[in-house]
Amino acid sequence: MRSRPVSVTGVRSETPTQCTIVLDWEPEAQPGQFVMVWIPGVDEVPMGFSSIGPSAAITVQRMGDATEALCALDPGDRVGVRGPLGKGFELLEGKRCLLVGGGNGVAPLVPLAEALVAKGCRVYTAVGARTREELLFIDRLAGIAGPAPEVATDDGSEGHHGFVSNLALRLMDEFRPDVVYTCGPELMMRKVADACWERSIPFQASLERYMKCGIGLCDACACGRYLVCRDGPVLTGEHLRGVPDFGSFKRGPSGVKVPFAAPDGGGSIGIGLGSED
Amino acid sequence: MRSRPVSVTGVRSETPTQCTIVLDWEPEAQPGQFVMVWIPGVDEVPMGFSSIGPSAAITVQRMGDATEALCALDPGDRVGVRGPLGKGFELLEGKRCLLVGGGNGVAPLVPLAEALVAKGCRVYTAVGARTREELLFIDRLAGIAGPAPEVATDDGSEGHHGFVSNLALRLMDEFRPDVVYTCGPELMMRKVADACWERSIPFQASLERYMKCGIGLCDACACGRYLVCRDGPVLTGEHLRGVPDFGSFKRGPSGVKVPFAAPDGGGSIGIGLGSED
Amino acid sequence: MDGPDISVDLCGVLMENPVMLASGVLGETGPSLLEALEGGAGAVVTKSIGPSPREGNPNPTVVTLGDSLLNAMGLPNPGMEAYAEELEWLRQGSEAPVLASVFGTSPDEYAEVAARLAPLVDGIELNLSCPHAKGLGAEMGGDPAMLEQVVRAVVDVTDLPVLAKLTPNTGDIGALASAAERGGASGLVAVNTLRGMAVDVEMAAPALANTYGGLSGDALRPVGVRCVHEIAGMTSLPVVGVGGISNHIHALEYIMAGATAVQVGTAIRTDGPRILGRIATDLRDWLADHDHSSLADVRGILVRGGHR
Amino acid sequence: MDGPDISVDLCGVLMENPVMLASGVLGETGPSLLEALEGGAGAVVTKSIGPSPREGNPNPTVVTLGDSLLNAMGLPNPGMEAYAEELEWLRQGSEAPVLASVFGTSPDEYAEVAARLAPLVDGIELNLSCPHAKGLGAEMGGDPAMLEQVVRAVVDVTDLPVLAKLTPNTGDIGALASAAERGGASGLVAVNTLRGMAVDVEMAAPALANTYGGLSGDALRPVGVRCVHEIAGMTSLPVVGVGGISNHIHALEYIMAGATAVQVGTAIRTDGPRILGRIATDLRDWLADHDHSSLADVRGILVRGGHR
Ligand SMILES: Cc1cc2nc3c(=O)[nH]c(=O)nc-3n(C[C@H](O)[C@H](O)[C@H](O)COP(=O)(O)OP(=O)(O)OC[C@H]3O[C@@H](n4cnc5c(N)ncnc54)[C@H](O)[C@@H]3O)c2cc1C
Ligand SMILES: Cc1cc2nc3c(=O)[nH]c(=O)nc-3n(C[C@H](O)[C@H](O)[C@H](O)COP(=O)(O)OP(=O)(O)OC[C@H]3O[C@@H](n4cnc5c(N)ncnc54)[C@H](O)[C@@H]3O)c2cc1C
Ligand SMILES: Cc1cc2nc3c(=O)[nH]c(=O)nc-3n(C[C@H](O)[C@H](O)[C@H](O)COP(=O)(O)O)c2cc1C
Ligand SMILES: Cc1cc2nc3c(=O)[nH]c(=O)nc-3n(C[C@H](O)[C@H](O)[C@H](O)COP(=O)(O)O)c2cc1C
Ligand code: FES
Ligand code: FES
Repeated sequence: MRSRPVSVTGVRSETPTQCTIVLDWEPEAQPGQFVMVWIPGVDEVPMGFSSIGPSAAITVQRMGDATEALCALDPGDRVGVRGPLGKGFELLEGKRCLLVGGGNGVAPLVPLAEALVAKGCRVYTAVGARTREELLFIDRLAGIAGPAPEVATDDGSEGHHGFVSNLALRLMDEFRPDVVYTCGPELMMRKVADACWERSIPFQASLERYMKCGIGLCDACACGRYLVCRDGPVLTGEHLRGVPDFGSFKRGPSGVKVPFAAPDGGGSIGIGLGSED
Repeated sequence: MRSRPVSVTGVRSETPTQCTIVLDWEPEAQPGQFVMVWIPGVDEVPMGFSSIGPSAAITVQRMGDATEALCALDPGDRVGVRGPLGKGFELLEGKRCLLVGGGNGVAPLVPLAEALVAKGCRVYTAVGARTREELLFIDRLAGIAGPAPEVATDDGSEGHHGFVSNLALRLMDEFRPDVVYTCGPELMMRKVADACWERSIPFQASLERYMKCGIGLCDACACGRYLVCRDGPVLTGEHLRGVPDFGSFKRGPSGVKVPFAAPDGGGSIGIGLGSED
Repeated sequence: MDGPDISVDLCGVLMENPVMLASGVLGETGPSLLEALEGGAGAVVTKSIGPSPREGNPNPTVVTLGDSLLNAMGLPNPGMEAYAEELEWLRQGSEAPVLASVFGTSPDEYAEVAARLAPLVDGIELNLSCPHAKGLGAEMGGDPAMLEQVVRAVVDVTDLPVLAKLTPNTGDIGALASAAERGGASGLVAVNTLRGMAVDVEMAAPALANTYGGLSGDALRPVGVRCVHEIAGMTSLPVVGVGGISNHIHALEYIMAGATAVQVGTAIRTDGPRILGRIATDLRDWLADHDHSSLADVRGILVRGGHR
Repeated sequence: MDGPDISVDLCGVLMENPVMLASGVLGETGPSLLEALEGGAGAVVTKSIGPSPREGNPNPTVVTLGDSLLNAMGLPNPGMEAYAEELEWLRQGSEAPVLASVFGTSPDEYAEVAARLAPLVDGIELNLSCPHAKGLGAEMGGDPAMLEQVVRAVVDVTDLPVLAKLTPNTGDIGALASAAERGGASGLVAVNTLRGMAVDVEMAAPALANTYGGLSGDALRPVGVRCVHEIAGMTSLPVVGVGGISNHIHALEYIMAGATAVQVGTAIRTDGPRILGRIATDLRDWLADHDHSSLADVRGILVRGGHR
């Protein structure tokens, strides 16, 4: 599928470092799928959907050139979209679901929560950010049937003081979910995954890898034997068991291994993949 | 459409110079359409359908390499077919139809007669050949509802002594057809056409021109402003009115004009287009 | 016509729109050229004409591959004398621009044919690129020195604009473009077909009697657009884009990459030459929808140095 | 496996079937190579590896055009040292044949990389043909003299079979094949991608950040088959056919045209590398249906001089 131009119908600042871009586009997308967004002259980058429906939206964490350019768009501007690509979250019916999101990883969990509620699930959410100002979509999540989101901030400025992975561990034991869905920094997700494996709770995690082709050709997005663009971005606990890369390293644009930095043992909440050099 | 291989299921000698090749093929063809038949290593040549249905057939007049190779095929051999191509006869309903065929030009008139009868037409046929032995499909035509075919031979060995065009003129006045369909040597068809124009009887004539691409690209088959492979091979009296080529010249493989030889004023019954040099 | 201006001055050949009939597709007879002009072509190019009649290759001469095509016609043509009659007939029916495509086996032969047809046409296109006729076209057109000689020989015998049609079967189309410019060409046409082959696996035979043929249609477009972009960035001659155009978006790819006009060949097979007029109309509509007043607004916008 | 014999001895590399993973498609990591082998490939070729890490071109790096593709990856690779680890990992999981694709900016660099990877692989493929990375590949591989030097430099440092992968962006692929043969190559691979370009008309921008990219997939097949047929008829080296193969009929086109084995790249994008095994199985079934006992029955039957 070739990139096609869609118009921006709105740009909203969500937090000091995040913005939402609403598109004049109704993709047939599943929660968790992604799209390659092209800003001519700048870059083409993978983005998840923060809204699916008649006006799809992406929510962007400012990281560098492409994300800055996205947040600087005005209504009426156009971007190229190639997608939806990859495999999204598998939607279960009538289950108790715990959704754990860190940083910008909360974004795809919103349409997921909506879809799960529509499938008769009970949805619990745990949301983390560096500070109170960077908490994303608390209101949108609160508006979706289910208990209000539980919150963690690294600096303790709101909710649980500390990483959302720790909060998630507590909620797992409290709510006894049938399934856990998670998106956010990989070290956070790895902690959640380990806890799920220990407790034999199935889980699905949305991964990020450097993406070039987005269609399973170039191997840039390899994670063990999986290609995140083709087999993911959502991989299940079964997929991920035994994949040495998970929570340990990703690959830079050249294919070299880039370990996940874990200076404080828990990983930062930022969504960045780190830089190769 | 690419050439595809079909098996020959039978080869029948019809007359000393004509054979029918039955194919394991059920094309969606209209009477009068044609197909490019490929004999690898020999040639690819245009052929009309002498039967349409579950086992389509072509009936071949031996002229040279390709037609000899076709008549030498055995059941089980394969040829390539590209088609059906072009526009066939337009089928009218409930009309009085006169079909005039000369030489091998009788072949496409047989499925035409069948189709017209199925549409409630009354079908009269006039069939010509050089001699009695070369009369084609008299029996098949006789088996289709309608009066028995009227026959003409150049040498008088059966039926009307003389050209089938002369016979046709007589039948036009006798049967007063609503429409005339004709296929055969172009000079014969031109005579029929002139008679139809005089009498204001609509007609359809199946033309032959040298064919290469068969799909309206190469201009080899030009007849005035028409391409016989695209607009024909069946052209109507309206098409042909004012086309200087009709009955006057065709074009050789290089595009040069080749006049129709008319040594005896009536044209030979053979189906050949003559050779360029 | 109303709306944005899509007329083109192609090195002196004035066309109402930039959509031309490509050489070798129809164009063997006067009536077919007229049909293309009546179908809305801005100009037509004749089949490539040589000094004497040529029957071309034996059948099969074409294989369709989806929206692409392999052909090995082998330059059939009735020769310049017989063809002059076709052009005389055409000139009585239309005043729209006609380019004669010319080929030969030597610079002199090219010049001879060009001189014979020049009085009957508005420009000369040199087929320096037919990839499937031995000893002709590509073999000359792939060698910059020989190409330059051919162009110069023809420029010497006519005042008409002379356009050199280049082959994409080269590692360096820029060198061919420069050679044509040095030889005195007024314009360039890119591209002719890519040399290709298809096998009929069931028949265990090449699909073309000639084994090799020229690839045109959809498959050719990315190569054609690249060639036009490469040469538009390096010469000041106008470039005509050809290869795989079947709608106005394809035409715009070439035009944005630097083409002054475009030619359409293979796409004619479905609907006949009225597709030429439809592409022109759609082009005008597209410009209007995008608030452009003229084709010049978008021409060459992707070429280094911007608008051309 | 039962049925006709489709095993291949490609200049000493013994493969269970003739269907290989093409270079640059997957192959940047050990696990992806293993997936291709488990998916049924007769052999795999690595991504083209250079002496040090390279990030490649900025995105967009691919554009799909129906069943064809333009890519301008720009030879991203982790460099030979990091890549050696990938191969070591792979070697613990599989004994199936692996060819290392190698590139460099000089004959010496090619030789350096080949020497570093040789102990870990069964053969070396020289990428002499990447059409969209400046100063690399094609610029060397388009010049017969330079190509010969590169091949010789690599042959001098390894006893493994060395296969030269040729560019189709040339007027004379035969000259490249001969140069490779003179340089001491054991085999040839044809073809890499054609240089192409696509324009996003609405965005008024080249569809690739790099402007030009390599055309692969369906559009390339007629050119690839023609190149294989041309060179198979003139050298005695085995030739590997690549370009636009997505089923066994396409593979047979190449094999009848003279290819000893085939490679598949772009077609992997739909179903992943298990398509390689499917093509091999379908090939065997086709041979059985046509009463052939071995691939050798049909190999090269269209090449002058018959069976090869
Ligand atoms: C499946 C998937 C879904 C994503 N969804 C979102 C989302 O919804 N919202 C969001 O803000 N971000 C998302 N990202 C991350 C986003 O793609 C990067 O933040 C963005 O590409 C950064 O580009 P930049 O030019 O602004 O930053 P740079 O300065 O170029 O880089 C900053 C960081 O982004 C990474 N990055 C750059 N280019 C790519 C690329 N092509 N693929 C992957 N990572 C890249 C770099 O490795 C680096 O760690 C997603 C990534 C993936 C793989
Ligand atoms: C629409 C159409 C339908 C036809 N239907 C039949 C049919 O049903 N039965 C039948 O026997 N014949 C039919 N023909 C004529 C048939 O195509 C030629 O007789 C045949 O091609 C002769 O080939 P050859 O190699 O045997 O003869 P050659 O020795 O090559 O030539 C003999 C004559 O056939 C003509 N001819 C050769 N090749 C072609 C070609 N590619 N296209 C047109 N004419 C050619 C030559 O001009 C010459 O006049 C049809 C022709 C057309 C245009
Ligand atoms: C059937 C056919 C015949 C052709 N004959 C000629 C020719 O005589 N002279 C020439 O310069 N180009 C010839 N060409 C090439 C076209 O003019 C054109 O360059 C090419 O087909 C690419 O354009 P397209 O993709 O629109 O067909 C021919 C192409 C086809 C398909
Ligand atoms: C995404 C992509 C990356 C490629 N990278 C390389 C490469 O690194 N080295 C190389 O020799 N060929 C490379 N190629 C070319 C392929 O190996 C192959 O020659 C070409 O794609 C034609 O085969 P296909 O049509 O089956 O894809 C690449 C092709 C694609 C599509
Ligand atoms: S991004 Fe290319 S394989 Fe996933
Ligand atoms: S046979 Fe080519 S146009 Fe009719």
